[in-house]
Amino acid sequence: MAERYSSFAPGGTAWLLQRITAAFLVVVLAFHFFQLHFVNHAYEVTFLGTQARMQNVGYFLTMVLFLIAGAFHGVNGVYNALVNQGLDGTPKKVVLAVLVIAGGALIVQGIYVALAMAGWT
Amino acid sequence: MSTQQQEPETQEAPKDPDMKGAQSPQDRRLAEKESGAIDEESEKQAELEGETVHIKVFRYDPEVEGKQEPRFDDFHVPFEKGMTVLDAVMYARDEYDSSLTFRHSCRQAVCGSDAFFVNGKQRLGCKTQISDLEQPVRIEPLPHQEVVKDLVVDMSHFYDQMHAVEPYFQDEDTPDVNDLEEQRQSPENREKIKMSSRCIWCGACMSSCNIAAGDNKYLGPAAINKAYKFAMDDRESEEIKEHRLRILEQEHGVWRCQTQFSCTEVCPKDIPLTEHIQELKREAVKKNLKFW
Amino acid sequence: MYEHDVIVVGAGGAGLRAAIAAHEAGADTALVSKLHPVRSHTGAAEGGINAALQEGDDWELHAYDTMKGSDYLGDAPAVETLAQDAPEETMHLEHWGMPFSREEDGRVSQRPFGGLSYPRTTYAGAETGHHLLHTMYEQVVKRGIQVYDEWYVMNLATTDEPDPNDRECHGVVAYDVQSGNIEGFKANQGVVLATGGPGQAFDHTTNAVSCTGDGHAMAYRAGAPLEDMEFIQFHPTSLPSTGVLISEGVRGEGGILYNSEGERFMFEYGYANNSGELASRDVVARAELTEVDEGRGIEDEYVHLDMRHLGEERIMDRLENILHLAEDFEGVDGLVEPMPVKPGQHYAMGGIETDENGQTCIDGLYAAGECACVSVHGGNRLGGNALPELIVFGKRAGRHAAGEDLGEAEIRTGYGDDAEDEDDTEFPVTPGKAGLDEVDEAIAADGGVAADAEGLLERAVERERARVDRLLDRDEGVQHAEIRSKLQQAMTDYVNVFRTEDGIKKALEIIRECRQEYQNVYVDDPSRTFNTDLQHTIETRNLIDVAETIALGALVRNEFRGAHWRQENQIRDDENWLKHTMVSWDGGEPSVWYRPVILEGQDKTYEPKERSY
Amino acid sequence: MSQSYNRGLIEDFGRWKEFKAGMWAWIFHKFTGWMLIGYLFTHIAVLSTSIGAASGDPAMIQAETDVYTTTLQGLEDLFIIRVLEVGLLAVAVFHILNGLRLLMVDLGIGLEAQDKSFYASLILTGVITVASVPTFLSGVGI
Ligand SMILES: Cc1cc2nc3c(=O)[nH]c(=O)nc-3n(C[C@H](O)[C@H](O)[C@H](O)COP(=O)(O)OP(=O)(O)OC[C@H]3O[C@@H](n4cnc5c(N)ncnc54)[C@H](O)[C@@H]3O)c2cc1C
Ligand code: HEM
Ligand code: SF4
Ligand code: F3S
Ligand code: FES
Repeated sequence: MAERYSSFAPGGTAWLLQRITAAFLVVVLAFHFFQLHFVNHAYEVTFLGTQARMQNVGYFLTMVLFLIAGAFHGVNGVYNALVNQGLDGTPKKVVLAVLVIAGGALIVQGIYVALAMAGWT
Repeated sequence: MSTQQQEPETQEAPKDPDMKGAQSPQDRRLAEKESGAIDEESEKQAELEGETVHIKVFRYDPEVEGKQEPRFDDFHVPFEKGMTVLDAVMYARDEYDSSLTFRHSCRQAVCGSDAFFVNGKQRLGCKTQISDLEQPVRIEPLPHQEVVKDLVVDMSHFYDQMHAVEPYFQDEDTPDVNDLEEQRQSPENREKIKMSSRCIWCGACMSSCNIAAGDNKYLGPAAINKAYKFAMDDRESEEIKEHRLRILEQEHGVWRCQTQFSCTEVCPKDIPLTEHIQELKREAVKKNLKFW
Repeated sequence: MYEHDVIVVGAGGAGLRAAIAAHEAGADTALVSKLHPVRSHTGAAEGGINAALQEGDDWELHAYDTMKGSDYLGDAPAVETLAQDAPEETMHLEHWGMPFSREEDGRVSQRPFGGLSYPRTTYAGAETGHHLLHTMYEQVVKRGIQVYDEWYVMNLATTDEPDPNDRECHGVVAYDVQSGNIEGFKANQGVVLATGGPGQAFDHTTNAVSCTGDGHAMAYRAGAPLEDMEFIQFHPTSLPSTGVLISEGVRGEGGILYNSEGERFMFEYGYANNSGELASRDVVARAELTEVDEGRGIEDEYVHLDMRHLGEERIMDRLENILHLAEDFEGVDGLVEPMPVKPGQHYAMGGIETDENGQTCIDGLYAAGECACVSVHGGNRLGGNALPELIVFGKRAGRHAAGEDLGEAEIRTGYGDDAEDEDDTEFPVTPGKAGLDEVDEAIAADGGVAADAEGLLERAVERERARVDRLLDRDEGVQHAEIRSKLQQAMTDYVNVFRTEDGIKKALEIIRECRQEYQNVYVDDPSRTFNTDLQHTIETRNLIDVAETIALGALVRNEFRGAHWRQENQIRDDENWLKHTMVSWDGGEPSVWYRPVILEGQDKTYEPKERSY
Repeated sequence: MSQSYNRGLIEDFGRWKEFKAGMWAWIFHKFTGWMLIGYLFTHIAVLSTSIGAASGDPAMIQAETDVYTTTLQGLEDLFIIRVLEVGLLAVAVFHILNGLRLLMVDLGIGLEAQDKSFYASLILTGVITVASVPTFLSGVGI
């Protein structure tokens, strides 16, 4: 008999967040690409230009949210993919921990970078 | 007039195709009548030419030396109009190799025993016309299940998953049967669960789902569909519906589905499995949002 | 060895219902089935369940219709029990969640069916049997009833007193198909056989490959008589290559039958000048075969059922599933070409003789469903009357086996003082045992009644193990497929819709040959793992026994009643034939005898009337 | 049952020729998703040079010779990086389009057209990618 699972592992929240971040990412990612490849060509990017953009609070916040959403979406996606392939037991816990730490580090480092760009450090 | 004068037609495939023309009372009679019908002529022609279908069947038996190493056996089966994949393997078994093993029973797509992997797709043997397939027709047991022997796979995991969703009416609070009172259900609600109720437990969907293959705990499309049938049935009370959603929304429930659509693609009963799974995900999310 | 209070053999509609009932009565119950329950052939039933549910209808009308349909060969107490209990049992199914089709007000739908005076066929789409089977299996899961699926029951463990009425059944011997292990199942209170129909005795049938009459043969050899076996219903429209049923709905909507000359033969040759294609099943089936015999069949085999003139819209609306069936199983597109059809064996009215409580003459042995004959269908079953039989008598058998008191049965079982021996008919060959086969041999070596149930079972297990060893060890001889197809061909040629004395005798001769050949049968597949070759070989033996009883019954009954037509005497002969045909194995020397039909019901007697519609 | 035979997952992907639209969509989405998260990590790593730039000499920033600017422009000068960028665009566009398709599927919209919408995502991805090649390759110093 397959085990009767406890009802206390909804999993639905992560699923829903994955969709919500996705919806958010579509917009921001498109904007981001457009901004840095078409409006400003990537090869023309300079610290000055970056700083100018970052100092706009709206842009700064968008980018930070972009980062958080992307990090969650990506890391959660990877985690799901592994669980789908049957990751279970201790390895699963370890992977989860590693991914959470990696994701967290990414976000922290990213915010730090953004602050540096804006010159607010 | 009785049937008694009729000679029993030989079941065996004639070795020499011309023999059949000489033997069969039908051909004799057809010739006598000189019926000009063209299609009859050409059909007879096809028969005379001894058209055969080439099938390659997966063989494995843990006990028999020579079959312990899985292999494919080739059979050439005389073709007949309307022949299904199941007919072909049955013919091969009865005429060439009686140890060829597979499950089958109803021959009409209701018992769900004969889901095989035919030319790379999960199909019901009895529901697949062999003339629709490219030759040689490769017939294998369902992927992602352990092979017991030849085309027979171990279905116990599938059954476990089916049972895990508590697939039975739970309401005890029904009208008294002695009053011959039924629980009312609107035709619309019955229509809503109609497709989901057609599942014949063939396991084709489970076998086609890559996620179910990787994650043994994943309930899988068939079991989720079974749960859908109950969760959507208005005859059960709200509490029970919630209980059902709670089973479905655990980690290895509906969330594991990655909308691969393979299940929907192969289901011989045309059940819109992916759609049902998605609807349950939304239901579960809605229920959780209510809590917040 | 496994041990339970009640062992139910077979998990189709009848078996599942029996198991639920026995479980509810407090017995430790187990289902043993060669197929997983949801694979049982009950799932193929389409039409519906007859039950007098609505106001304006009542059970007495249902009983009356059933009696008339049976051509007055049904036993009134059984027929009335069926009609009385069907409504409640149908409601049980509804309460268990069966998805019946619904009316606007939310009540279950009922539709008209052939031979019914009121539209009382309760249905769930065109897949009533599927839903019935699955709903009951769900209840079995809910109750946690033990299911041994893919266990093939090979024989019964019955004591061997000289008089079958004194014998007791203590269990069954079964083999686990997956591993090949042979084990005993001890039944402390009773064994219920619910093994379904014997359709595979015929070459062309709407029945599943698993419908091999195992229960019939096991009970028969244990001493329970088989009743009214000659009554076999043939369905006029089944697909030639597979036997898949094309429902009567096509003709109901206006489908037309043509022969190879393109003639609408039902009218042109006067088979049924009034109702044409809509005449009753047996009439249409006979007409089709006459056409083929007279050279007007297509490919010398079948006729055409044409529905193209109904138009795509109407077909898609009402007969869509027929299109799929023709396409999937025959490769024919019903919209652009006519569909080939021919008569196919469909249902066996007869079976293991039981009373209204499902009990046979052997103590502790019960039977229910298509394998049993309480005698509700008599000479002809009405459409929609088999499914209620499963749930009504399945339940009764289960309860009684679990020790509930259902009152004294009115129907008698076993050879007794009301029996009349058959001694007029001469058999062309001796029926029954051909030489010593291993089973009988072992019984002979047994030397009398076993001391206790356990010892009895153990010996039965040993016997079956020896039998299997011998089948597997032998390296040459004939294979069962050859014998089986010869048998099926003979039955379809000679004991089909048309029956003549000479033909039936020919069939008996061929059956005899099959029996003799079976002495040399061997199983080519040496493996113990999932050896279907072995299983089918054992089944073929059962088919031979069952086919023989069908032919014997057909030979002695020289009249035309219900589904049984005899060339020599094409009228119903109430004077001589208001009686059941019984065949007893008698230790390998079958004897035929008769028992009068009970036409006295609770408070009325059913007077035989012309069966005309 | 003494033994049974397990064909494993490898055989599964050996059958890629038989995969249907939904399966390809799944594989591509997975692949692109992993590419994107991988890129996100590298991207932040590269951008981290801005920390050095910000704490360095403001004059270099003005002269556009700070470590951030030089790193980025140095990278952009490499042809291979430009090609990789086009690849990244393709990956991102596909992930977005198919992601939208998946979101629709989640909402239960257009499930019958799931295969067509996958093909549409593929084609659109191709078109967008090709169309943006000139922009991406402009100014590369080969
Ligand atoms: C195509 C078709 C349509 C029909 N439509 C209708 C209809 O509309 N209405 C109606 O009332 N009736 C209909 N009938 C008739 C009715 O469906 C059957 O009579 C009925 O389902 C038989 O049920 P059962 O439980 O007796 O046997 P089955 O459902 O055949 O079950 C037999 C069980 O016994 C088991 N078994 C057999 N032998 C062994 C063994 N040796 N060891 C262990 N297990 C064994 C099998 O595994 C199976 O589980 C139809 C029949 C057919 C073929
Ligand atoms: C920074 C950008 C993005 C990154 C790093 C990213 C990364 C990922 C990763 C790693 C996965 C898991 C894939 C798997 O292995 O199954 C995933 C899944 C997903 N992505 Fe993205 N993605 C990004 C942008 C987007 C965008 C813009 C969308 C737009 C709609 C999107 C929609 C989805 C969806 C719907 C899934 C879930 C698939 C599922 O669980 O069924 N993603 N993403
Ligand atoms: S859902 Fe379809 S494919 Fe899956 S088990 Fe049921 S009938 Fe078979
Ligand atoms: S194939 Fe599997 S991933 Fe979902 S859509 Fe079907 S269950
Ligand atoms: S044999 Fe029953 S589903 Fe194919």
